[in-house]
Amino acid sequence: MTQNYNMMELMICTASRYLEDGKTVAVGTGAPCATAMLAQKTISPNLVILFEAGGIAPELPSMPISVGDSRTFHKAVMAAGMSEMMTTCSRGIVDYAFLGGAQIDKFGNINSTVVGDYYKPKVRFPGSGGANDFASMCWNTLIMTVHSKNRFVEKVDFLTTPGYLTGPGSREAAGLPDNSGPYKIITDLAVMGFDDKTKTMVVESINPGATKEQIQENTGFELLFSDNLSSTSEPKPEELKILREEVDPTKLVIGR
Amino acid sequence: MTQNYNMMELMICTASRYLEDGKTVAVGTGAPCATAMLAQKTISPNLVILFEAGGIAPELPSMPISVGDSRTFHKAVMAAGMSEMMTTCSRGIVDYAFLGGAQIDKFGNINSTVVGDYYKPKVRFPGSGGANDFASMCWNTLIMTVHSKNRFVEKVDFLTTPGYLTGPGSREAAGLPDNSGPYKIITDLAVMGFDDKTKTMVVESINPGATKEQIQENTGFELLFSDNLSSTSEPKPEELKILREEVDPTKLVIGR
Amino acid sequence: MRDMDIGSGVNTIFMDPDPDKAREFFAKKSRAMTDKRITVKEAVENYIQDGCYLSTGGFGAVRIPTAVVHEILRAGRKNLGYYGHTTTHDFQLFCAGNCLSKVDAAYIVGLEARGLSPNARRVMQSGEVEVCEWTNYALAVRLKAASEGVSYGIVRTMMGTDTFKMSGAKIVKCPFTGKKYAAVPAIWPDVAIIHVHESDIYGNCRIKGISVADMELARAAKHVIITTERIVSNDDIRSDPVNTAIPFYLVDAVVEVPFGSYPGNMPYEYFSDEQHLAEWMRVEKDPAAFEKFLDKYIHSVSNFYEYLERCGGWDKLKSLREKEVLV
Amino acid sequence: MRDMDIGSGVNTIFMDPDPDKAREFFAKKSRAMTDKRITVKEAVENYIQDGCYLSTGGFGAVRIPTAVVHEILRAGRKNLGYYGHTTTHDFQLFCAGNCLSKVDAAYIVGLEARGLSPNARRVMQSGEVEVCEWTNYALAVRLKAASEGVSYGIVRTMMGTDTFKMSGAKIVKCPFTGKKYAAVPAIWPDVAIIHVHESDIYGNCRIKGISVADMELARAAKHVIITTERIVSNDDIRSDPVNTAIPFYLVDAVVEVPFGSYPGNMPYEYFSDEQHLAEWMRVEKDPAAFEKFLDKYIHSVSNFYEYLERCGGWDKLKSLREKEVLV
Repeated sequence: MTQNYNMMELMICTASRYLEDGKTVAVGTGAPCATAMLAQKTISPNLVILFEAGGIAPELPSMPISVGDSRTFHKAVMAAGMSEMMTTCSRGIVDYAFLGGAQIDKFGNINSTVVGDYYKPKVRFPGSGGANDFASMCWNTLIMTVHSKNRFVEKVDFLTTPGYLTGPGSREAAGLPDNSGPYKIITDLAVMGFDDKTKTMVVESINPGATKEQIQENTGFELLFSDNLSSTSEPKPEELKILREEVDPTKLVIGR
Repeated sequence: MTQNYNMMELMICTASRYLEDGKTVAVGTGAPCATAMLAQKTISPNLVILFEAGGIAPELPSMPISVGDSRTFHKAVMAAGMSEMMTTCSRGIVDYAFLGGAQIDKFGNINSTVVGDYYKPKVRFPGSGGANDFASMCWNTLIMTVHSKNRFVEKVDFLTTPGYLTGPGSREAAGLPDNSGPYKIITDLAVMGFDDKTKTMVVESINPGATKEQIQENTGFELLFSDNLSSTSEPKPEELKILREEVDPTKLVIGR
Repeated sequence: MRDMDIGSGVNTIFMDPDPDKAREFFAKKSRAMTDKRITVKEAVENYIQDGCYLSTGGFGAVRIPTAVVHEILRAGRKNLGYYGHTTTHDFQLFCAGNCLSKVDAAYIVGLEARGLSPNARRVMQSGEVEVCEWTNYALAVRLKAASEGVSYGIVRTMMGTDTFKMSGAKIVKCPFTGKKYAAVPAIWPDVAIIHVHESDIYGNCRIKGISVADMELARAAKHVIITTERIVSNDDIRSDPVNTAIPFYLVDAVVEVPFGSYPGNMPYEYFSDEQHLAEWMRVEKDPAAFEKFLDKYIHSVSNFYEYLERCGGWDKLKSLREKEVLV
Repeated sequence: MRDMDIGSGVNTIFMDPDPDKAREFFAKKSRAMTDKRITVKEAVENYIQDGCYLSTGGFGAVRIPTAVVHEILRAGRKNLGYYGHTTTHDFQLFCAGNCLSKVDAAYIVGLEARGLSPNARRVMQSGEVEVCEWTNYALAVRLKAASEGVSYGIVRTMMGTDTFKMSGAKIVKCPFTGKKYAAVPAIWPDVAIIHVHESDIYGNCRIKGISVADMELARAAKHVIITTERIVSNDDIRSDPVNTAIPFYLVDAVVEVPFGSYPGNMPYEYFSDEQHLAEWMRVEKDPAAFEKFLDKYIHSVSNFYEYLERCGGWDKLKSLREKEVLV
């Protein structure tokens, strides 16, 4: 099979279609930011982008390298602080949060703290940063990650950032806001949502060239497949053009 | 007896001497503000004046008419908000608060809410405003008021603003910050402090022309008199000159 | 009335402090950056119904949204709830229209250095308005809690007093230190009306000088009506993002009202009209004269400019501007 | 490790959250408006002792107080406590100096889009540094609580996760709604080091662009060391009081350090030096090379200007300035 795009480009173009116009999204650096920028330049011109350190609705001139660098509030409508941004999430004004992570389980719980034992870790990662805050307080969490068995695990070594925790009702029981939680997982193999009843991951669409078997093989727990299983659309030429020429011309993200 | 000053001038000049240089004071409009301005122009050039609505260390061009009017942050070092100012008090950075009130009891508790029954008041007054906040959170509360039996009462009809509540330890038991509370009461007859043991009002100095008997007669509860009872100094000519010419040339406060 | 062991104020909390209900509302509120300019009349018609809970920005007679309050009186709105931190002329206006049935009060009836409003006092002594007592800071923290999306905030004030007892606050203990605090419930007002210096057509606003509690208010209120001295371009806002006080997605309506804080003070623009405010206090003493006065200045005028004309027009405004800027 | 019923994180709170002890400290702190200019060396000597708890302003490698951190390494300070919300190059520096023994961590070891610091990771995996987990917002609220003079704040985050379990937070219930919150203890750091755009000699400061959590930090910290791109006059500050971020009475020391955030980004002034930051990551992989590198850029230089010289001097700085302002 020949394709004129790489996996990162596929993931970004796919993810961008889930960001509706006139909604708000909290993003970090890298792929999530590229995704939001692409959505703004395609289907969602009124998408409001927010950065954790305080940049609100900037006109991004290029990809930021830090969530707090000066690009994140370039021609912004407001240059505020972390508290402004986080309380905006807490009040229920932020529709989407965009995260990554080292491990993820079937409930969409994320680990970005340690792999191995907490006190004697094989690898220490940065920790939550603002990820736990976003996933707790924004309405819908989107996660972009490469699909592999050591990422999609039965049990995360450390539950840094909440998905649906232990299943239906457990977020609310823990004290997290009603009706919030993981929304879509976008990988190089598939797009997954969550089953309403069990709050576990369900494959909704399969990426071009991937198969059900391949997806399950690369997942460390048993996946559900949607009754309405579909095929992920390929990136459109104009999406790729904008992504390559306007969003990430230096290939900071898509070049990898 | 002839005197070249009125009672308001006496009270302001007296009170100004309690505001030490390099300290912070939260003031309202009227006499407290005039007092702080006089102190700045006499003994305390580095007195920092703060206004409840957010004005911090202004160079006051004239007496404000509202605690939020533009005079209160004229050439200020910061024009902030109410929260900035109140949290500064809460952190223990504000040394003095300056209040008035309709009634006051021997513990320095103040009423500025209602006279008469709460639900069928004879008179409804404004309520706490920021007075309770200041008297709760600043270190030392100063009170300026005219001395009369219906102001200095055994029991206030409504305890709007905390003095020493019911006596020693009761502020701390209620949850108010340690070692805060009423400091001096400056009236047209005397200056009163508070007895360390009982936390009740004690006359420390008697104003020119007043007598112990007159002070007690105009007070609705039994007063203590200090062992070191002294005479309040008369206003100095230079204090009066500054007060009349620079602080309140239009006689907004001292003319009354 | 004094009892050191009280753990709860006895008064009613007028508004539901449930953060999930507030989130449900905000989930549906549009975040689109659209032209929000409407008239004062439309703003009142669209957002302010009988029985709703209002808060006005500013402090004292400083940066108050007079035009909208006048229109509320003309529209005859009744049974409003009101948030009364140091509210002076705005509170006086609502009392003049008998608009209120519930007040969260920290400072009402008074006019700061100007004295007390005879009519506001009459209304508040009538027993017709339900009152819940607070302090200015407690009210600010109630808004702040709402702006943080949580159901309460804690303060080291009010405790031990009748102000606490006649409030809706509760005592809580710190889980780390055992210290006591007054917990105050979050408040999400139905509508905030805030007068600002500059706004673009989308509602990105600048406030010059002190912000009082308006940053918190704009974030807490379900609907926000902005009146502004001037409309500025979005490019202008984006050229200086650190000075934006209120971002557009909080705002429902933008109305350009030059001199909109008159007869109050607008920092850096014009001083308060002390003569007009003194006239208010004078006529309030005589109900018949007061009725005539209200008719002349509010009910018989069709908009805010006519009001400004009757108050002395450009000559008056020019003198107030000079009083403000030529300090 | 997951247990939905936990009411308390298991980790140590490094700093006492008692607000009355903090008040006692602040009661004695001078409020006098005096000339506070000293050198970087004096600032470290006077305010930063072994074992004290530090926090640096900014976020990521943006608006960081590099000069003071270098001096802390040169002075060989040890056993420091550190507040690690998204800290990147500053955290990397402290790890390079083996300065830390306790870290409140939300985001450490990482360098955002740049990757992870090999040496910081090595240090943090060694077990020699005690860690308490938090989130960025939880840490900001800990500072905010301190800045409000109360012993805790509440957030709707962390709950249900191992981040909560490995924190020092506790679950509390709202007395009005019964809703659960994570209560986080106030933190009054011993010293905050904040780099700003402009300060007068008294410490009245302006920050241009996002303020991150520095408003809260400056108010929470017992001592505040300011490094500033530029000293401006007090008249200048007073001509625009709405843009003051930090008032003088919070500040202990003011040091003028142009390009003081280098190799980090200073909004509106200069961009980060990505080459130099990439070199850090490269040499960190080889301990011997890293030692040489640290000697060249930190230990053998006597001040920040020498460091700037070794990093490319004016030509480098000019290019970073162009990169920032010619977007």
